[in-house]
Amino acid sequence: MALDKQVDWSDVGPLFRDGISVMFGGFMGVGTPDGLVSLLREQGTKNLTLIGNDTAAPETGVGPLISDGHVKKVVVSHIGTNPVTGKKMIAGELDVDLVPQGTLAERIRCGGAGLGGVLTPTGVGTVVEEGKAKMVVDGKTFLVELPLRADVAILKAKRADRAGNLVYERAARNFNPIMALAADLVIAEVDEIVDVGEIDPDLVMTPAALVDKIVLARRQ
Amino acid sequence: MALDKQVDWSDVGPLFRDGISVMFGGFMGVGTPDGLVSLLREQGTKNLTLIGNDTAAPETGVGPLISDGHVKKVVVSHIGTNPVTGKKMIAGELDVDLVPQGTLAERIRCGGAGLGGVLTPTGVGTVVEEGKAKMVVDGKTFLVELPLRADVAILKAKRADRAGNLVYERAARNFNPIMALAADLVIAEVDEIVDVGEIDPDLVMTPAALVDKIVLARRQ
Amino acid sequence: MKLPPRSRCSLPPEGAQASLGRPGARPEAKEVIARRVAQEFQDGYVVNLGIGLPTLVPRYLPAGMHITLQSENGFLGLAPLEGEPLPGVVNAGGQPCGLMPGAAMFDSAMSFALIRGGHVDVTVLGGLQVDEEGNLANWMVPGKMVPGMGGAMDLVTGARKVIVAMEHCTKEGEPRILDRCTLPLTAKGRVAMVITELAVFRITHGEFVLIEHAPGATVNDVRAKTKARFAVSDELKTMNLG
Amino acid sequence: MKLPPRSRCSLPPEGAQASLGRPGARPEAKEVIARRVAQEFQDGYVVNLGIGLPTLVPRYLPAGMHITLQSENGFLGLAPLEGEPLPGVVNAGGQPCGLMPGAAMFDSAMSFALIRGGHVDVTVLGGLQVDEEGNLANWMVPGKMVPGMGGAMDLVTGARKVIVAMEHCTKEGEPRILDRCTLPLTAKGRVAMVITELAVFRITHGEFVLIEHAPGATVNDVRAKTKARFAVSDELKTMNLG
Repeated sequence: MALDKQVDWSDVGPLFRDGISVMFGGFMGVGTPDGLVSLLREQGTKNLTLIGNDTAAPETGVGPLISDGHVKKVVVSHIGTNPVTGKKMIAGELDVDLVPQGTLAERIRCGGAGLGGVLTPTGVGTVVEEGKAKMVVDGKTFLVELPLRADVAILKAKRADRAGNLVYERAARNFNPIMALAADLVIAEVDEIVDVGEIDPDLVMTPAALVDKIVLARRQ
Repeated sequence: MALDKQVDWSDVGPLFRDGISVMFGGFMGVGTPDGLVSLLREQGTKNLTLIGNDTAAPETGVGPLISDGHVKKVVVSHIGTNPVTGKKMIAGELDVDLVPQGTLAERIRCGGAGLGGVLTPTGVGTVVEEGKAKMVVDGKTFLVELPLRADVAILKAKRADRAGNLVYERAARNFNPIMALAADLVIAEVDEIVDVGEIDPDLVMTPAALVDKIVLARRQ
Repeated sequence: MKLPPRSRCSLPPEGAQASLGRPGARPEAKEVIARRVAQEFQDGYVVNLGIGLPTLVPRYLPAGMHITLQSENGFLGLAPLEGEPLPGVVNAGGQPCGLMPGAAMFDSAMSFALIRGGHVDVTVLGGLQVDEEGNLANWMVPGKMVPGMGGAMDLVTGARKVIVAMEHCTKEGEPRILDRCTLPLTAKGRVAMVITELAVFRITHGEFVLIEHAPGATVNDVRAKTKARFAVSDELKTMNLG
Repeated sequence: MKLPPRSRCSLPPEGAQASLGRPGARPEAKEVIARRVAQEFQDGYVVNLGIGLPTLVPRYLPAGMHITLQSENGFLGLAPLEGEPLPGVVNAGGQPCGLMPGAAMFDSAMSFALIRGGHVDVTVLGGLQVDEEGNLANWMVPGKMVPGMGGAMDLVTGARKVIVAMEHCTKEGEPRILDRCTLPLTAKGRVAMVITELAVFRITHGEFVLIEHAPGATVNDVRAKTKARFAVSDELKTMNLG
């Protein structure tokens, strides 16, 4: 608890290596850590696998990483708002794994919660069921969906204390809290860093124990 | 949202019928709605199935319901602190279904989240696995644990707005938020009721849409 | 938090499927459909609306009826934007919006626990095709459009009642209500109602039943534009759009 | 919120298993064990301590070492009670406790996501029996005591490192470290270390290895009181309890 997890931007770069899988918070770019995305671009990280809700737009959220060719694969629920994703997919330059949004959330949560998978009715009778185990419970058919984890999770929060307790703002919360559970290294970009003890324990949305590094967002 | 869900204590009684299953929030009685437990006792509700973390002590939490013979079955993770539970179990007067605490939480969450079950490593190689399906994922064995739901959930919160948004206090949160998802009728006993709009949307712990009735705790 | 330049996102998540094939839509058709859908709502309902036509429905609700809109990106209590955009207050299309008093925010796992767990009373979505088994296709056209399913599969699977609100035919005049969907499904057997500018169908126990038709239209008019077998309700009515 | 009269709860959730069979424990044995367990902690560790002996461990940590205690009833940052009890601030035994600055509260699903998901670095629990395969039995004695497993099965299954801290023998002098547990298991093959007042064992790759013995004790003394086969480490040491 007493550890100060704030690091400088220059300390973060070396944590990103070519070929890593990266979970990113955000929904249409809202709740995505723009500074960490820029850093991945600036230092030319290659062959990334991105896991998150959507690829936003070409210049929003993780869009620029895709436009600039840093990404080899995305695991997302939606690409329709970013025509570049679609073009690269069709050109064979980008592997796209589409996952229903609720299933994506549960798979990430499983990966972070030590669960081996979850039974969901979503996707039964559709192309989503291809290659998956099914189970019948009480006469109803479910797909067995497996856990997802990543090497690194990049999160965006409104406020952190120095120990790493996080508070998100409005709908910018979305996938951030569950991704904090599901990656080997968790880095949060935050708008404000306060002293330990300044956030009421009842209001913490991601506990410090899950967060490895915090970095202060650059003013834009 | 505009609906006022506050009811009088006299309105709550008729909602409890003999033979219903009741999920109760609380951990060793902390976070258990004592007024609703008393009401179940006072009106002599019979043959209850209780689902919750533990049976607390004979005079704490749901303990009195067990002592007074209102309960036919409990689904809990722990009974060791209430000798009456053990005695009644041995005497054949009470059916006790012991579930590991983390598995209990996930089963309730599944019941409330439309999931058909969850794969957990907890209990593999122990008596807990008896009668359950197993699945091997990435070489590791998991038990398939099935959803739990109840007819009624009785919750304890610190504060509610009139629409039913709930805020819990400290460790009194425990099982309350997931039970709010998993019962056909959700009744919350709260220490304070405020107007709609007085709770910051970011601080709501259980959304009003899950809560059917709120009742103001009697001062003790 | 500075808001990203979201106005450049022309198609919000569900927009792609909801608006596909309907560029030439006459405004009257949309209004007719939205007005009729509004009659299915009840006071206190929790509702999730797909992007496009479904978002028009609330404006036709009777005065005094309160519903709560669920937004799949993580909250209950979506409201129209009033005044300046607030940080993080955006709808599922990433567009700035407002919050009703009594709104509640949560993460994506909770959002879909609500959706999948039957805590959303009604979802209204656009469709590309619906068939007589209650199957819906609205998320992709192979070889043409693969936007991804976003939250649509979970919504159609989990909402208590699924209403498909769409124009009766494609802009080329092809029926969208078929004996069997030819496009990849969003979910199997989950559609409860189909509301178009021409007709209202209810699907119960696997039976596709015409319960209303547009003023001035006949059952034969409906048959001519519908490629599914359907029964005609004993209580067949004319759509009341007043 | 008025706190219920919790002082009457004699046995908190994990207390039953942790304290069972050890009523005649000499205080010195407990202290020796707690001191030795403390040496396994590292700065920044997230730790869950079973009730009873394990709760003594923090008092033997070196000055300046900070650990975070996880409490299965729903928080990180458990601290000793200082001053008056505060509403809802209770440990997993339901007893009033304190909160460290920087504590965080959450619900039971999140609490066990942390526990099962490997976010707890170490758990220290009492044991009834441990065997040479790293199996632990600490939650029931058929026909005698069926308190329920509480969170113990999840903790032993999910924590990164499981340390069993117990007296070497029962009060009747029977070994608790066996070739095969006879009591119902809490979890299979999950114990990494067993620390008693007489010996320290490490279990790696299914091998049970004696790495330390108490000052003044010999390997034969340990063998005499241990019913499991064990190897003796090349670097066998005397327990340092300074």
